[in-house]
Amino acid sequence: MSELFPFTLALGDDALIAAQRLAEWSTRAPEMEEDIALSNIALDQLGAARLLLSYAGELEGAGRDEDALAYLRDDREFRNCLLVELPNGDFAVTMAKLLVLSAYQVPLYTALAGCPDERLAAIGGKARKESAYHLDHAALWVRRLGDGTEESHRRMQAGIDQVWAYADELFAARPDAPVDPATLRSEFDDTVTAVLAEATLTLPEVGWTPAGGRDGVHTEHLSYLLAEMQVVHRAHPGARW
Amino acid sequence: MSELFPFTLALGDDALIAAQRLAEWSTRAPEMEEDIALSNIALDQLGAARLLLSYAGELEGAGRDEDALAYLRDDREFRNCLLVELPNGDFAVTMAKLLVLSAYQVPLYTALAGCPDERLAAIGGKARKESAYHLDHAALWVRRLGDGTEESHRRMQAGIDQVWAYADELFAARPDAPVDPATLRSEFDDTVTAVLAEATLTLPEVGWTPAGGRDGVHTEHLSYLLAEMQVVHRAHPGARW
Amino acid sequence: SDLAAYFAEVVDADQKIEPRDWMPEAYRRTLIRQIAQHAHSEIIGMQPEGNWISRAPSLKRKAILLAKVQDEAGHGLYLYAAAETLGVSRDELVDLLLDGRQKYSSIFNYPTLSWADVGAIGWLVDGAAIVNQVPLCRCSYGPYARAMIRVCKEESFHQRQGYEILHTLAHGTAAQKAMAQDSVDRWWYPSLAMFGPPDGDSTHSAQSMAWKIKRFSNDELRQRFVDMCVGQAEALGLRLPDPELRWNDERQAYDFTQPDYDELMRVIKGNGPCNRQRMEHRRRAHSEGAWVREAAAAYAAKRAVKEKEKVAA
Amino acid sequence: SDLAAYFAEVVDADQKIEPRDWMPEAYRRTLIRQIAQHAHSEIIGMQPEGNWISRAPSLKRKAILLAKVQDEAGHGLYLYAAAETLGVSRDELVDLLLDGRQKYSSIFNYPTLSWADVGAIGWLVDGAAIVNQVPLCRCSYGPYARAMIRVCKEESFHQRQGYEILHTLAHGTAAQKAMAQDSVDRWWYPSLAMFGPPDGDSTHSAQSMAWKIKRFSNDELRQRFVDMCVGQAEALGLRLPDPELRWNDERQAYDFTQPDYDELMRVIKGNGPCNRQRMEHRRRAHSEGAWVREAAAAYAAKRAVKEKEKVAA
Repeated sequence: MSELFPFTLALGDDALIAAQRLAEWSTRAPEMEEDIALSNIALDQLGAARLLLSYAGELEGAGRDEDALAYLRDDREFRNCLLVELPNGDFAVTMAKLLVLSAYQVPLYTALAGCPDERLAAIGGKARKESAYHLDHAALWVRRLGDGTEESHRRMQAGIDQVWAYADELFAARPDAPVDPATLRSEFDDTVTAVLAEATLTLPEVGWTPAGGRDGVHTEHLSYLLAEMQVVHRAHPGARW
Repeated sequence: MSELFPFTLALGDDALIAAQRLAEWSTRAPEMEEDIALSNIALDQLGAARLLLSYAGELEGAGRDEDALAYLRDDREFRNCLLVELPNGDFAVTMAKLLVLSAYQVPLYTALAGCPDERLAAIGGKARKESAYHLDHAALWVRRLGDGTEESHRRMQAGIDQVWAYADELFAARPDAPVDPATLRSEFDDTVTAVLAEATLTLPEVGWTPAGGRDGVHTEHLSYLLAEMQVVHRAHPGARW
Repeated sequence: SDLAAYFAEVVDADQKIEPRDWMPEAYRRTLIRQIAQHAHSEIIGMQPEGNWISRAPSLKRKAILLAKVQDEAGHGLYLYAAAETLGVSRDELVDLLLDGRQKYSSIFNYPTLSWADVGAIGWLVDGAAIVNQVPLCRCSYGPYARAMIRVCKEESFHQRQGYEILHTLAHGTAAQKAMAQDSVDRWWYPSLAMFGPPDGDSTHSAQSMAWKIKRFSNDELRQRFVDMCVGQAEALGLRLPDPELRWNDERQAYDFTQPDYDELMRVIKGNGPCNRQRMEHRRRAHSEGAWVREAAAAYAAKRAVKEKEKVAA
Repeated sequence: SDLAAYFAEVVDADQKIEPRDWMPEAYRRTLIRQIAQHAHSEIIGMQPEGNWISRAPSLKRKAILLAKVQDEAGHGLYLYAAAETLGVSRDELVDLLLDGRQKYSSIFNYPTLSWADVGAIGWLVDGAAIVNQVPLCRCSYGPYARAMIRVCKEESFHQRQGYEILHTLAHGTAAQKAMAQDSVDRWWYPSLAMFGPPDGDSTHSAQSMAWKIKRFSNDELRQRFVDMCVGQAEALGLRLPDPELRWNDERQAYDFTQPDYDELMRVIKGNGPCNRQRMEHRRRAHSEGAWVREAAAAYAAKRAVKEKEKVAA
């Protein structure tokens, strides 16, 4: 097993679980254009997940393809950050999650695009452009909601308050990885701080740092998500689709 | 396979799916006493389900026990009525569902208690007392909510409006069964009409008769319910618990 | 009048009527109703397939399905835009849908009960939609015709994907094949009913034919669909659930059992298995999104004021 | 005063103080806080196990679990009733919980991640609760002592059920055994922390001991719990995750690694993995149920008026 496996798997799981949550908005978004936009972002995350998990499977060298990794692991074997598995909540919570995720993925994929591993570099090169769009989209909505009506301001601030603590886990040091997430924190902070300021929102003080996703210790939400995601695949062992 | 199998299975599935939905209220009920009451009713339904499914397995003669029937069938193989699989909705919807279900189960189990098949008669004898309590409980809440506040009246009427059409399926004729549900309709109508009148509620005119549960053609809700209910059992084929 | 004569001339010559052109009020109303109903069908039609996105059994299928449902939202938007060229706003049309005063295709009032239903909807429902819509690409109203060209292109792509799903299932495990057959059994007659009541009972048809909005009768299109499906079903290795289905050498077409038109009428009147669920889902999404749309409007208004102030300063 | 002397005498004689008796205000306040916290723990403690009711892997286990969670609601009710004998209402106490001004046991701020966690909670968490609570059956305040007798009886039943679940898993498939071991690994130290900070850091203890509310120190109870678990773990065939665990012949007790008290303090302060989730769940159930409680009150008021009218007529 290559030493790149755990890192690649974690990134793939982030993207997969983010895609699954975003896709829950399909047919439910606040306006039709937004339904399309959220599906687009879900598709980008799913696309990145497929590339990363396929490559992770190769790095592992145990014959697992993207579907084996996506459908045949239990929650304790998933390595995604807790942020992406949190329930969608209202549209403000979803935009808060997307802001945090994409403000992390932009510098991550950008750095990855320059890493020595060619496959990861190629994935990073493709995904960073998509992430830049996700970030723009999330930032636009955070500004609109933060500086919209009284209700939207309240909800958007609550959304930020609810997810902010989950950002820390994203930047836990990983010195051996092709990109050490710890090195991305300041760019992330700058991005988010600027968006929140424009949106007339406040960065909450949290005082707790939920974590565990990278070690497979998740929230109670993930196993429900997986039960639904995996149910058909698992009901037909060995079938092709 | 005994000719009693489909009938017994249908009753067992009604009870099982009703139990699963009622148990969703655990830790979520409007007051603590009601949390206990709903768990009690769920436990009664689950108890009846276990007796009925165990007996159904014997009648089938294919070696399936209660767990094989509960955990290893897909939604197309379940024979419960649509009523019990509908989402809980708010507390008023749940009470409307429980009123309809128990006003059906009381005469059903009472008649069953006198049927020639000893096992079914014993199950009916036990379950009818429990169902009488469920009916009292549902009727009490329907009166309280119907004749409570303006909001509760509106919600309770909406709950009745939403579930009423699903009653018809319960009384579809089954002339070969130990109890033909069609013969129970008038007692059911009397019960419900009296409760609704006391509750200052109106019986809706519906004009549609959703059905299909007895043939395994369910709503889109059931497969989600089963995915969750069966996930652990199915992840460990052949395991004992 | 000159205008009416010009209108008739354009239609007769198989040319396009454009938004700026004069048109009879009844023509405009018919088109608005038809295009809106078509747009609503795309939006409501997202739900039955959307029901399986979270459970798609491979990541590739999940991506294809998500993109397909997204395409339907896109079709809805083109079609609302086409209707807007007739002087009605999308918001008005959406309200008509949510109030139950305009309909959508009845086919979407059936539940999707298995993954195979995603395949059956692609193959049969999109297949029937294409047979219905291809003639609309030559419809006399330009914006509608052009929207349909784009929609039909994507629909045939979707139909192929549905066919592929069924093909994989039909050639997979016994359980997969059974799942596929079960889907076809449930979707066949509702798909036949998509072409509407038999010609004898169809109301608006004659006028729509004269206006070249419609070009073939319901029964003609239904026959075309059946003839198309028979060979495809054989290739799939799946059985169409009609014991009367057989080639009629005289008619050079397949004889087949008509769908249950009483059922169709019940579903159109709002009493199909999922009418209430589909409408409630849409209404809830709309009402739960209200605060977001209001916020976007408030933000835009604030920005506009700031821009003005900047210009003034 | 005579009253204070009588109170001291009753406590010294190991007799019970009853609601009608005079008691020091601090005694009353201490008891209210402790009983309320205990009641809150039963109510919040329903959530981690309740999380697995819908997924219990056999119908028998589902029934047992549902009944257990129901018992916890029942314990909550007895305990609120015991607190009410001290002149505080349940509604006030529930508000104190929902506002975050009163605590509940920190153990319930850890997530349940597998079915085996239901077993581990029964064995370890209920086990620790029993060790804590058995002495409370002799507490100087009568209503609390009597409530605890009832609670302890049921808790030991629950503990046996948890042990049974783990036993079945530990003797099942390799995956089941791994699941069981993983649960024990996660729940062991949090269970040790249930006995509170080490005696040196414990604040209210001395006064509670004097009042015979508390009878043993945190560390004494923790040691008793460890000594009890070692043999049971062996019987289960599961490993307690402590490499330092060994019999100390001199102390006639097991040496063991202390839990992480900094973590305990973080969790008590509200920063455990699930504090926010547990509170939000409870607050939501409470607020979503408000209209129901209001309706019940309105209905009761109407009935009371009608009864009066009947009597008057």
